[in-house]
Amino acid sequence: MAAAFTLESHGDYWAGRFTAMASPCEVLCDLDDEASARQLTELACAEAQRIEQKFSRYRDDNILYQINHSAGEPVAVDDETAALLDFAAQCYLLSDGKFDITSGILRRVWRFDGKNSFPTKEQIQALLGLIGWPKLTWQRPWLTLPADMELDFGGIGKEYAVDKTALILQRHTAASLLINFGGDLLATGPRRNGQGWLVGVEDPRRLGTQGGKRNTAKEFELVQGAIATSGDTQRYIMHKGVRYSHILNPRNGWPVRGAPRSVSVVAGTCTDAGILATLAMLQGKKAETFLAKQSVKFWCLR
Amino acid sequence: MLLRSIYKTSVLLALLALSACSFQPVQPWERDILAQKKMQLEPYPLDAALDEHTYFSKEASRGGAGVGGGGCGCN
Amino acid sequence: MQLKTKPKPIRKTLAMATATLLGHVTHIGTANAESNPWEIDTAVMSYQENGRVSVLEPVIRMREDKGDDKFFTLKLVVDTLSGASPNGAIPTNSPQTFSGPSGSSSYPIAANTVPLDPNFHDTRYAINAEWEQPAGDARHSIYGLSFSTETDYQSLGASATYNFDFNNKNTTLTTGASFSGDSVQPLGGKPVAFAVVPASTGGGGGGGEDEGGGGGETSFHVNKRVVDLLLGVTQVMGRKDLIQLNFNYGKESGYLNDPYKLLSVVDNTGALITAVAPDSPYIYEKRPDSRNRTALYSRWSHQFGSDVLRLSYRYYSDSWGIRSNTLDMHYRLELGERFFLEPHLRSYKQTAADFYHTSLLNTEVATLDYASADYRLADMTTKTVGLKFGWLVGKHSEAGIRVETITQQAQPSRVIGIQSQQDLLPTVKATMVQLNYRFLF
Amino acid sequence: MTRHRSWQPWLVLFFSLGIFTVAHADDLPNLSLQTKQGGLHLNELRGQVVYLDFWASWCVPCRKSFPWMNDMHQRYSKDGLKIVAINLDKEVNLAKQFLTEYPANFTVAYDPEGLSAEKFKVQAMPSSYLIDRQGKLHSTHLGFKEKDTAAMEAAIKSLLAK
Repeated sequence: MAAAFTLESHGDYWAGRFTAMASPCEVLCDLDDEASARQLTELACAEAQRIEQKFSRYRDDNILYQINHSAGEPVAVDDETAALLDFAAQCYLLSDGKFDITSGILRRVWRFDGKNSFPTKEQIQALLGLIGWPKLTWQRPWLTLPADMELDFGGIGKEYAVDKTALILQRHTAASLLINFGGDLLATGPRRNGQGWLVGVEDPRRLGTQGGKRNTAKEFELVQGAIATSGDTQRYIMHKGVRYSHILNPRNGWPVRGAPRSVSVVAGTCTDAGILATLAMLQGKKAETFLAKQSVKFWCLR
Repeated sequence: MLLRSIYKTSVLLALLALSACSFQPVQPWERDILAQKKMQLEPYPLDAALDEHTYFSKEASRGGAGVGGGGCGCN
Repeated sequence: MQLKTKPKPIRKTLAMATATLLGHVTHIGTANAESNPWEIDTAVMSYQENGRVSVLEPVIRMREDKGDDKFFTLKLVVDTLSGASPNGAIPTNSPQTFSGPSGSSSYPIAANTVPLDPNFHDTRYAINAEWEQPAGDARHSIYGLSFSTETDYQSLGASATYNFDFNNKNTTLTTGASFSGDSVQPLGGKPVAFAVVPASTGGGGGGGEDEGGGGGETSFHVNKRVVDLLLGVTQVMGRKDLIQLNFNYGKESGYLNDPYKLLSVVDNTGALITAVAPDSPYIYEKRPDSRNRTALYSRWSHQFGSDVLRLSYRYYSDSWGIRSNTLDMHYRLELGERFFLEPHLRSYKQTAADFYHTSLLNTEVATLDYASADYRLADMTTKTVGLKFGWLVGKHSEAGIRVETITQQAQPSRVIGIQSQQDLLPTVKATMVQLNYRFLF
Repeated sequence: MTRHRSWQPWLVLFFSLGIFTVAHADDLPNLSLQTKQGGLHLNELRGQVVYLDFWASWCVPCRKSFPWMNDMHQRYSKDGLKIVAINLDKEVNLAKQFLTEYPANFTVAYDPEGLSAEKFKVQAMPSSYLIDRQGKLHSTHLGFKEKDTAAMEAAIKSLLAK
């Protein structure tokens, strides 16, 4: 399928842009040759769309749909899905159950559109029975998901796509690349000028308020590694004057209290950075303490 | 005095050999407890070295646990 | 054994899980994100004797896991000593005056007080490096080098240990050897054995080698050699029992005197005499220039539930006539999964060296080959009572505090006449406090 | 399939001398093991190259072997390599805790009684046994040393190619 993307020269690098996973995506290639930049952007676009098609929960032709509509019957999954399931299991253990890919179902009652649609305790309680990684049976390659439960790779998908894309592109070029899928990004190494890529970390308090200016709180140079951000800048509920973040605790079904508005983490891979940012949000007030323990570079905006 | 030590050593070795009849050999996969740090003969080498140094400078005896280490004037 | 620590560091585990997810084919050395090759062990010990010396001793030990059972260990010690130490002379019912080791300063000692030389200030620096490597499937060897230096003493040593495992690793044979060459530079020159200590008013302590002269010799450099050989067996006695038996032979030769130790010369009433030389009743000590020693050492570790008992016993004897028995016990009492208490008891008893004399009769000076009044060569007991509190701070770090009291009681070799009015060898009480911190890095 | 083709395994064998004890062609004891996925019988794995590993949570080199086994599984499972890591911890919980830190993407079996280790006369921890597609023991390996991994991988590849 022909991918729709644009390619633009920025002097000493090329920027390929497209939309995937409902986010603006870009690939910055530190090279002069337009054909190479075009090929790399095509590859990136194809990989992003492949992952979106495979794991999007808005489609009815993919493995996720099969799983979520299996009505309690075992489904045989492919190796990539199996690896993601293994990884999700790992994250569940590492987070003491706070990171749970079965918790997406809570979206049925929590609508984070900034309005005051607030669920009742009974509504939440009813859903809690359908949440919990240990409730499903995962025996590679067989996954058995109890009826009415749902899996959602939304918490990992975009970051995973960034890492996967980077791996693919690096097989085709030695040039330095910056892959940015909706703010989750990865740089593959120093540029020809010996420097890194200049990256901005958003400040939610200034987002969209300053006309043509760049809405960034911090700019810094990323040579090699990834940054991912977890935040609730636009996704929250106001209820009786309290701002509820879209980060939900799968153990009680309620938004995490005291979480920062946004957390950005720098790590070796985008997946790592994304998981750490999400886990930090899930720590609520202890987000900074948690991240400090991980000895990673991070920004918390409250 | 050397003879006396050798005599004592042989008595202890004989005891060791005798007791060897009463112990069960431990299989390689049964060393979970023996592998713990606290079960080592010297789990805290710094404590042991500091003690050795203190008593070396306060008493007339030395040696036994191993070789190595350094000398000192120790007045 | 579920460790409930939060928030806990998960970054490395996560990185490994991600590497698996992304199918990173990484080189094994780098893939093992969890490896913490450095073990850093630090301690600072403070030792304080009542009215005598105090020691402050920080230590750092760094051990690197070089992979494939190879280890490199580096230990650095700084040992700062200050305070007063007995000079060997006996307390008397009248005041005494002594010259310091350099001869230029003198110090008075009140009546009925044990003479302590107040001039002990020294800092010792020691460095110790070890390399451990396998030598075939069931053997490994450890090589060590050590160096230490203080104002008047340097030591350079090397050691090698070989371990052979057999009987399914239930038995280990250990053989070891070490050698050290030490160099002593007594302050004020090497005193001539049995020479009369210059009177404090006499000024410089230097002088010639000639016996009739002063106490000092201008040669500032004397040597001492120490060789040790070790043979040991370690035996696994069961899942919870480990014992070791070592035999150690050592030979020291060269300058074995303590250049700062004196002997009091008395008449048969027990009073200091000045007949040897005017106004100085003190002579320098003299020890044999070699010493052969043997030690038989055994230890046992046993686990009770999760507690661990460690017992050790040593029998020691040497050619100076010293015999000693040492019994040492540690009991590690687990308090939950994060804390432990470890009481420590140690009991030591030695017999006096053949040439130990609390004081000398003037008639003996000419007839004795060797003599020393160093209380450490006396008939003596040491009792240690200690307690350690340990805290497993995290998965890779551990802290500890240890407090011990050490009581030493020596017996005079004989008490002559009026010496019975004195406490010739008062009990020495010391307190030791040690802080430990160990972490993986 | 004649002479000049058969040198390759011999070359591997030659390079791996000193690391591997090449086993007798005796029949291996069969094992029935408990895994998270249910029962596993060693003799049912015939047709695959089996890398049988004995490990425990307290064993330090075992920690280093897990990433390597993950790597081998990742690369060769599609060619018919089956890695079975038998845990010998007396408390299975300790093994599970280990696995959260050192995740395994291969099969892990549990034998708290150590019966399998006894049958295989395990000499050291970890120990591994490389078994060819015919169910014959190819080589035994004691401990886990980084420097031996290349030879072990070569042996696995040569058995997979048969």
